[in-house]
Amino acid sequence: MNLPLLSFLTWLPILGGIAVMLVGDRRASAARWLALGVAIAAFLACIPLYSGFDVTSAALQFPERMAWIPSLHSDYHLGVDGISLPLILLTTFSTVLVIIAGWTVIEKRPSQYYAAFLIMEGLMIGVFSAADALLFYVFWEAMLIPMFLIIGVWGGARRIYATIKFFLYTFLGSVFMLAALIYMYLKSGSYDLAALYALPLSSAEQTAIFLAFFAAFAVKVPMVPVHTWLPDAHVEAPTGGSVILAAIMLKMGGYGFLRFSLPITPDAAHDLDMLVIGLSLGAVVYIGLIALVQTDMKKLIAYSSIAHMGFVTLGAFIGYEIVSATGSHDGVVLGLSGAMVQMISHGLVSGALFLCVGVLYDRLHTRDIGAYGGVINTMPVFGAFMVLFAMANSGLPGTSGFVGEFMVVLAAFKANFWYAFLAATTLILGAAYTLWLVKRVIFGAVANEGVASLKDLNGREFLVLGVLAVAVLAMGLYPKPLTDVMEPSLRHLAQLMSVSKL
Amino acid sequence: MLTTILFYVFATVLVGSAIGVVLARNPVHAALFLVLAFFESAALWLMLEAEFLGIVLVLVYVGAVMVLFLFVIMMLDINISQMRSGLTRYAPLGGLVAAVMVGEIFYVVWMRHLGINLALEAPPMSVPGSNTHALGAVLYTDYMLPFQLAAVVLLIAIVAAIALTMRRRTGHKMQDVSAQVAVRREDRLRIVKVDSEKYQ
Amino acid sequence: MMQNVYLAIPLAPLIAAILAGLFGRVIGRTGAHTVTILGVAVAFGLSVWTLLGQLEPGAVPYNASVYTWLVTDGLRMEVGFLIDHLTALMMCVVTFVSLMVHIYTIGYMHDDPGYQRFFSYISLFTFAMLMLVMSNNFLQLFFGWEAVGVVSYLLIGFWFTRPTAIFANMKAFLVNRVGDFGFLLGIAAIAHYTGSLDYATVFRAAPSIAQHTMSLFEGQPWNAMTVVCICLFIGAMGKSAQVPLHVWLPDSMEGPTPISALIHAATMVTAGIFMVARMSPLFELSDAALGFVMVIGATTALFMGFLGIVNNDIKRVVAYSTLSQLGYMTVALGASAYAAGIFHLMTHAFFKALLFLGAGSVIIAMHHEQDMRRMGGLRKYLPITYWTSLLGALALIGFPGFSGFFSKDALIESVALSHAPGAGYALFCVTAGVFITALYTFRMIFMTFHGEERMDAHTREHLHESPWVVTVPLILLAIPSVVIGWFTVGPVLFGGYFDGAIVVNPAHDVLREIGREYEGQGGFILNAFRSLPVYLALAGVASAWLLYLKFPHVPASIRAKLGPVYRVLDNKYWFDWFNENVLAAGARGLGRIFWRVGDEMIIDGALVNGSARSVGWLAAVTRHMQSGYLYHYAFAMIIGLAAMLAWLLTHAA
Amino acid sequence: MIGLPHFLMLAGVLFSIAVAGIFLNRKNVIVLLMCIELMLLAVNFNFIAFSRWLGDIHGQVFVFFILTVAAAESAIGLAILVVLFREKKSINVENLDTMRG
Repeated sequence: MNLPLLSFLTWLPILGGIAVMLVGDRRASAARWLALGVAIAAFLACIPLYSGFDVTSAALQFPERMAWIPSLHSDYHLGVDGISLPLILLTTFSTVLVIIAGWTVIEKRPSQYYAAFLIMEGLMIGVFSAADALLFYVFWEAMLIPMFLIIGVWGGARRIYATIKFFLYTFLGSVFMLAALIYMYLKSGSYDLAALYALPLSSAEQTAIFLAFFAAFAVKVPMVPVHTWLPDAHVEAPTGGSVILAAIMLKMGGYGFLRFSLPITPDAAHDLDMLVIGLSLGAVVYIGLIALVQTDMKKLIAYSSIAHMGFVTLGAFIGYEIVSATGSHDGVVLGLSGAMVQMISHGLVSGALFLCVGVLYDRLHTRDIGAYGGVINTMPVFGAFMVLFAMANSGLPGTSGFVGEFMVVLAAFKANFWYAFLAATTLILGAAYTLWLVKRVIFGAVANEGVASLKDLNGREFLVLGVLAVAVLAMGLYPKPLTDVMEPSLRHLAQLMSVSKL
Repeated sequence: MLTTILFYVFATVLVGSAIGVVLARNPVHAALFLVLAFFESAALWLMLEAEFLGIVLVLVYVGAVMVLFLFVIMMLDINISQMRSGLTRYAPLGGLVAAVMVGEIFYVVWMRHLGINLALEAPPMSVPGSNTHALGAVLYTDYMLPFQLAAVVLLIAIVAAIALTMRRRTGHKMQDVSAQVAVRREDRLRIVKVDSEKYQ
Repeated sequence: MMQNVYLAIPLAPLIAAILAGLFGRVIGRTGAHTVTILGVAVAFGLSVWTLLGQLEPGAVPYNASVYTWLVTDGLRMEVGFLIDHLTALMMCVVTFVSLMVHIYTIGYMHDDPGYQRFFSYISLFTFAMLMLVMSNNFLQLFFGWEAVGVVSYLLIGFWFTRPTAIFANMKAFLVNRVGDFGFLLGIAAIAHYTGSLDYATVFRAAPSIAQHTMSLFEGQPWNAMTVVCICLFIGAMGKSAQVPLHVWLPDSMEGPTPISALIHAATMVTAGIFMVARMSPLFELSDAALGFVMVIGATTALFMGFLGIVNNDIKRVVAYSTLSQLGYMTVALGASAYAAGIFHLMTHAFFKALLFLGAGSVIIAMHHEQDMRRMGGLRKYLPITYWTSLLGALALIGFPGFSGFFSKDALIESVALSHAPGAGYALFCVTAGVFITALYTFRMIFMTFHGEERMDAHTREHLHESPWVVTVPLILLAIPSVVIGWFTVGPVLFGGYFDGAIVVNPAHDVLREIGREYEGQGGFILNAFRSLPVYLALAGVASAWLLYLKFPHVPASIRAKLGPVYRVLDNKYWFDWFNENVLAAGARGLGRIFWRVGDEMIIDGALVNGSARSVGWLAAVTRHMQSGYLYHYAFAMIIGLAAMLAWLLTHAA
Repeated sequence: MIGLPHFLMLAGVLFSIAVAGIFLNRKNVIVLLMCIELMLLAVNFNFIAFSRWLGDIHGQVFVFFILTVAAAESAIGLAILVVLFREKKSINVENLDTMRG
């Protein structure tokens, strides 16, 4: 059945969002239920997407093609493959949770709050399913606007500074990408992704284009030198905003590397892979140590997600070093699927952690670790969830956090002992800062009367955290369905990576 | 021999009057120096057999422009006392730049001969008849269009000068016909819905 | 059919744990402990049944995978079971000790609010340990490895309101994580060289790994197998608390006593020893690794024993004794006498659990008083605890006839015969250790049970023997501590019990040499009297008797004279100080520097906000030029003109 | 004998004086306007000198147009001056800096 599923998935949330906005703040509860309905509809629409997905082929599935801008030879071309399907599932899944999580918490203009999330969800699905470079770029830039509003309007004290910094940082990066896209359009005559994959490029061109893409995606991942927008954005964003920012928006960078940098400029990626690997390993160690000394919970989790995302870029680019070290190609797909799994698991785990911090923030309106202590005495159920997600964050086997890191470390070892050595330090650093956070916040005697007055989770919060806990454990105990979906596309990508385009 | 002497006389007076214009304490003196400068240059132009332009120069500039200047100076009765205070502070710098300009021009004119072979002495008057005749012939044939344009420029100048300085006294009761004509129904008429009186 | 039996063994405690944990309040306290005890009992019964199954002649080890966890790029990761002699033995030890602890906990945790939570944790621990022991691939081994670490983290920090407890449990978890860091690298190496994580394929491909060399530091290439084995052993060091990574075990005494018995004596700490024994095919191919293992083991054995002498907390003395005994087992592994190591592990599990539970019962009686200086003469008040602890102590010091004697003596002889690198040093440490073990064990016995009563009057009246729930496990553990050595030494050590599971390189097979002139337990005891260790043990007991009963004031004077030595021992060789001040504080300091300087000053300050500020500054400067005065503009124009003229002159003509 | 360079030199000197006049004059705008007139005069000088030497009448035609422009310019300049004076009550250049950046 050639029902335009992807367009439906992209435009349903956007139109739904607009409808929610029209419902307006006066009838807030109606707006809430409508928003929840739209989100759940989007999530249900993913089921046929997953079930109808042919796990054996690496080609773009559910293709849709309509003329969009004929003069620019760019058409409205959507398609999904092994790389983008899990991310779309993650998007719809987290948006449903975020809408439930923000149910009673948001008083100021709730309908616009939900509208922003729904529109962003639609745009993100658009980014993941775009198979045309210009369409990808349009969705890529449009996605920033709702997040800019979410942080700017419903954020914390320094929200203006944070949101402008976030916007400019990402925007500066993606402007270079636009230049590269235009250059390639002029050279190849069309914006279609397949055409760009096949476009022969000299090594100078490839390096320039790779660096342009690198600027855009490195900011988004975020990689070490350009990461300072993330802690500010997270600290100032409302809980829902933080969850979506951590769960999905950081994956854009990783997705971009896999979709654009590796296949389009393989030789430049091969020459500059040490740059990315070095920065990723630096991220794991440098950011791990910084996360150790944070006093603000959200900043600590933000830094921890930078360190975890370091694994994604490491996994993506380690393939080149494996081939140059061992001469054989096995391990390349291991690294790539490790990167993909790490993206999905990090989305779940850090999303959950931000929700936990949100739960505490809703009660005591402070994110400072010093203000808490012995929370488990008054909130045992919440304490249990927090410890579970903390363990997942430090990569405990049996939870999703371990799967991605395990595969990337295996792949890294194939390239060089010391890469694996540095990557594996995340075991120690990850455990150190996460457990120290848990020790100071959750365990210990009741610190002050604020903590004493805490009430345990209400039904809504329990539902959200429970669903996330089940997801984290399920992915940790049985990740096979997820990797099977990705396997053919990643093998195709690995093949694209290795063939030179000079 | 005579022309050389005449040239140098007129040249020195001209330069002196130019300096006078610049350094005059009183703007009226400056204006008069300028008038003198125009006369000198008119004389020199005559030497160069451009007699029509010389006459026009005197007529246009001295006659009209300088009168205008003097008229404005008188009207605005600028007090003279505090005129000169700032001059000395910038003199050296100004002088230096002027000297540089003169040096450059001198360099061009004397050392490099402007790339054309300058016959030192003036060539014979090749064109028979008076300068005015020659000018007229060319002006009304080749330059017909620019000539009209010049006229338009002058017209604009006049209109602009009047428009800028024209002051309309406010508060007079003159009817503004165009505004009266442009009135619309809504400005004058207001329809109000009033519910009918209840019959007790 | 066999698969769901083997599946039932770990799942029973898991289901019990989930029931007790999530529905604790629903099924109440008695419900919780009955469910969990039932679960572990089922596991124990099935384990014994599997052991018997394995003991029948012609029994073939069972190796099959339950489900495929992940397949990517030709690397299959599965969850599966490998049941052979080694696994069966370990399963029985784990489940038996766990059952004893479960029963014991009913008494010990009687009035503790977290009763159901504690039961769910210990049965969860049993599940994790069984998964570790029964696994047939490295992934599940690593899963069990870390799961055991997490549950010990939860158990040590069980009384989470006590600051020392939550500090101890984080320390335990982090040190274990350092070990797991090395372990993960080992697994990555194996996956790299053999392309699979399954034991069978890896052991078959082991000789090929030995050919590879790996140049970690350019210049001297290392044999790949040595790197793999040392990485794996680092994992074992973390879990079995060998010297540099041992710091967490004494602090883990913060947890309730039952878990000290279960986790920090019998099961978790032995995971490392079990793993090295399981990896014997790999270790046998690298002498350097075996030497490394032996030296580390020997150092732990001797130097941890010293600490036992100076410590006054009863549980910490037993903890240091555990450290020292683990050192012994590691030395056995280093000497390629894996069977002796596992045998000592088994016997040690029983008598150490017994000593811990005995100490626990003393602590209950003394109302949670753990300082031995305030005990003494408890013999009269706690007779059963006294006699069972005495039996345990005799087994610990290797008194001839007791189980400890057989395993420790065989171990010392195998080290004597071994010629792996570092064997001489190990032999010295191991023999000196016997004297030290005897000294601190009987120091503990004499200070708590003999001598004059040093406790205050109030506790003395309330001194009474612990309830049957506590004493029955003591007795049940005392029996195997005495007897098990006698029955199992023949088949296990010399009867080739482990042939299927453990591969020993004929050149290193010290146990066969000992086995040649072994003619039954009696002969073994008689020939022991001809060797040194037995006399050392008796000397140790005598000196303990002299120092702590005959002349109690003598230790104080010794301490005064040997001031610096005492200070070294008291500070536990400054390991703790080093970890806290150098490593932890260093990491925090580095983090703070990176954060303040790296992130805030350089990236944020200079680049991000810096660029914003410089744009602002530039604007201010250019604004200044628009002064509003006409002549400035004119002047600028003229200068421009002059410059253009000058340029024209010099270039154009 | 008087050659073309003499006239060009004269025009150059005149022009430089006018230039100096513009930024030396700190006070009033009128002198400024006069200096502009002087500059235009210097330019006309050149034109005529060249037209005389090169025997080409077109130079002089150009002077003719410059005159018209100059007249227009000074007329408007003075008008602006008047309006300025009426507004600011002073044409002292020092005070006229409202255009400051």
